[in-house]
Amino acid sequence: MHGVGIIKGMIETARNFAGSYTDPERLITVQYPEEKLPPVENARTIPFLVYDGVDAMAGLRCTACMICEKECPPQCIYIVKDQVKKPDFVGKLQVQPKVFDIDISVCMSCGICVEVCPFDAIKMDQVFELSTNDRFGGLLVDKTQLAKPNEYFVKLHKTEASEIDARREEEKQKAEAAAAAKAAAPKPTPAPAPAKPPAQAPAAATPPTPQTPAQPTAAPAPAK
Amino acid sequence: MNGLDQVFVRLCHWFAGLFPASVQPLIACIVAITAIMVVFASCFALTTIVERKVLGRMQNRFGPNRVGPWGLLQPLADGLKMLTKEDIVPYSADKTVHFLAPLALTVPIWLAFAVLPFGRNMTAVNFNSGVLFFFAVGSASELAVFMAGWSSQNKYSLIGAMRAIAQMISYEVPLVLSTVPVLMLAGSLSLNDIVAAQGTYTIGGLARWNVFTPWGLAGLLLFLIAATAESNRSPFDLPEGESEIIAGFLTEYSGFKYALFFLGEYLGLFAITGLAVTLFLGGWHAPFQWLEWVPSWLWFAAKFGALIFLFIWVRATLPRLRLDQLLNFSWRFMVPLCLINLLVAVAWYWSGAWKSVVAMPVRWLLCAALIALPYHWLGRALRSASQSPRKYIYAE
Amino acid sequence: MLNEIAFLLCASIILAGAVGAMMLRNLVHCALCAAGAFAGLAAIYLQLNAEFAGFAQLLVYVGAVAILIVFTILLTRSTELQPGAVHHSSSWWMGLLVGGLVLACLVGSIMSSPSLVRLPSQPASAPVKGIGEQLMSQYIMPLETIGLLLTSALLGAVVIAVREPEKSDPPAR
Amino acid sequence: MTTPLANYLILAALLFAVGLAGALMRRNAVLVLIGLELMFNAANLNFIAFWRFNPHPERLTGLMFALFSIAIGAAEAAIGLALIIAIYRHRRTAQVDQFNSLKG
Repeated sequence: MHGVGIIKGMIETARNFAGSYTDPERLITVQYPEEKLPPVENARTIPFLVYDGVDAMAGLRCTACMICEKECPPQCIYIVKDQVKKPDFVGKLQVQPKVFDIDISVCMSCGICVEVCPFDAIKMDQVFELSTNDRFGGLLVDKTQLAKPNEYFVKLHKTEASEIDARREEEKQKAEAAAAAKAAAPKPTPAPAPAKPPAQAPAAATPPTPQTPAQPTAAPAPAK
Repeated sequence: MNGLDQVFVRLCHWFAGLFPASVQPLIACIVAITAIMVVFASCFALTTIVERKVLGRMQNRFGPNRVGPWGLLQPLADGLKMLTKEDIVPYSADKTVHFLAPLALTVPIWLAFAVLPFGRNMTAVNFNSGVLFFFAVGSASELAVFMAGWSSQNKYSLIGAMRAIAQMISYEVPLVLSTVPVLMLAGSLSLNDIVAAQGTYTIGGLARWNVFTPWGLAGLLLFLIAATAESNRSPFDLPEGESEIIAGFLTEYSGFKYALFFLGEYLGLFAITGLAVTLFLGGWHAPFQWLEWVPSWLWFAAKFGALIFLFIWVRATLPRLRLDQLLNFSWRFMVPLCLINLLVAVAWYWSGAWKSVVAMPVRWLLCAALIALPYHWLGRALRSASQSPRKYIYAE
Repeated sequence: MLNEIAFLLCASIILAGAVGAMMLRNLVHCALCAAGAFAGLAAIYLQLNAEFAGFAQLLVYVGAVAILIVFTILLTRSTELQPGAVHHSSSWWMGLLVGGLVLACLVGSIMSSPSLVRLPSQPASAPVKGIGEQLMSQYIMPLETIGLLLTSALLGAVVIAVREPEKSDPPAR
Repeated sequence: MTTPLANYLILAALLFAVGLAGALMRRNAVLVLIGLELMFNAANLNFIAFWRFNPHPERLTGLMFALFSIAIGAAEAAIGLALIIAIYRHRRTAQVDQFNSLKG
């Protein structure tokens, strides 16, 4: 009989119609402003600056090395070095940025700044509700707005963050061990001291004997 | 007659009674016009939102639900958007014709509502050739579509207009032919008489609507298909097929003129739905005798709403036809079937005189077979015509 | 009074449409003006109590003939008038003369006839039932002939206008 | 107050004259056809006016004539336009003064 296909189709749409009221599972639309899907771990939108500890400006990992500014394809990063240095996580004095601005209206979310950063200081965020009424100032964010704690980063990108944290932990331990060794060594000649850090890298895999006592003491400290 | 049934008629008389006797007919006219315009304009607003909601639900979406409670204020927002938009007239357009086209589409369609009986004693004008009037004013919309398409000086507009006219002319034939059995058996062209002819009840209290006969059912289906094509709705929405020719004859229209076209299309749909209700579904009569106490205009509104829902349902279900399929369907299937339906109505009329116990089922079977067999054959012929393997003209 | 105004309105629409249809340069405008004149005639039939004829006029002339005319105009591509093209025939003054003479004769004879200034003796009406009954009894022969004529016109128009397949053309689908 | 019959007749005469003049003046075949249709309509108006104003309007003669004439007008338009299209195919023009291949 002709026309049966049409009737079948009509029944199907009628079933959809009735089903959408009785079975909420059918309505897969996300009602966006009220409900949001959890972001996936690999989502990346705009960069932010990572800091350690509680004080954002003191714990900023950025050392104002200008690599990201130079590498940024649309040149949306603007950095001014500060004259005052501050100690980094291993206690070494580093340059810090006086100004660190990103024009997120220009940023194209390529993530090159993240790839080139040698200090794990700049990472990709997952925020996306960035629209503002202010056309010029509102999208130019400075370092106080960009700075976000490491815990936030851990929350966003768990896998990546745990790797970075492990590496940094290791470096810190090595630095502390080196400092302890330095403190323990009674006034060695100044000549071998600068030569020591390059030797530390291979030494990390197979711990040399003079550093072993320092390691267990330093390990619990950052774990707290 | 209970009071609720005649409440609008009484209101109109009361209002006209406030004026001196010489202007009373004029006032009654104005009241009727205002009532029709207000009711159907708000019906238009309501239908746009209901259509979008129902389409959404049929596609497992929510549909618009942002403006107001459950999105009910969406038509208001749409209307405001339309009216505040810039009215752009193309540089090379024929300005006068471009301006007149939306008016030429909308004004005749408002006229068509004048003859529809919305309830007991609720017909604005009772022409004794009401059906002819309806089709006459309906045919003016073809010229308006042509004016819109031609004056825009745009290829898509012209193609859309040509498609629309070809489609409207092709489907006007089955549209008119499918109403002929009703007119023949009612013996009148007046819509009031047609409604009155369906106003009696058979044994069991079932109404004698035309749709409860074999020819009436076939006629209603043919009429609804032709009406879908006449009002350019999916699956016959080729004139404005978005995926092919942007928006057809509406391409160069914006703002208020576009809104007028939109209004005109929906009003055309309402008018033709009202006609379907009147001709086949017994107008404002109740389906069962024991439901007579419900006000007549409520019955009309219920049937009207059900048919509008059917149109939306079909739109959600069926994909768009190709132009050759569309024309073949009209000329090879609809028109012959309408003519055969005429014969079936004649057979029904003659067999009405049979006085026997088995007469009723035999009559039914005979008429149903008379319409079902040609349906089958014509459908098979159409299928073999449209499903022949596609021939490539240049590739072979 | 209302009747007079309605008549004048319809008459001006008809005459404006007719003159526009004959005078305008753009052919589509001409066709639309003609459609306006046809619609005005339908209105004047209504004013003359001939409802059925008025609606038939609207259905046939505005709904069908006007559409046919614009289709033909587009199919013959006559809208693309060159700027300097002549759109009057060479003996246009002859047409004007003949038209004027015919008008003068007609108006003269109408004016000189005393019996034509009278008013209708009774309110006439043409019920559809009456028309139908007369069509089926007194006018059955003309009706059948018209049916035959329309059928043959339909077939004839198709036969004349259909494009005969040329040799070089690829076979039609 | 009803409009007298003469008004309708004069209107029809004007319409007829305009149609005739236009049919003779214009070069385009489609416009000639429109002129013919206007003349047709003028005649129809006369028929209906005479029906309305005659002493026995229940006879419907004029009205019937007008109805048949409307039907014939439609047939005439269809055939005429089909002819114009056929001629256009052959001669690539729709100007009546260029259909002159029979001229000696």
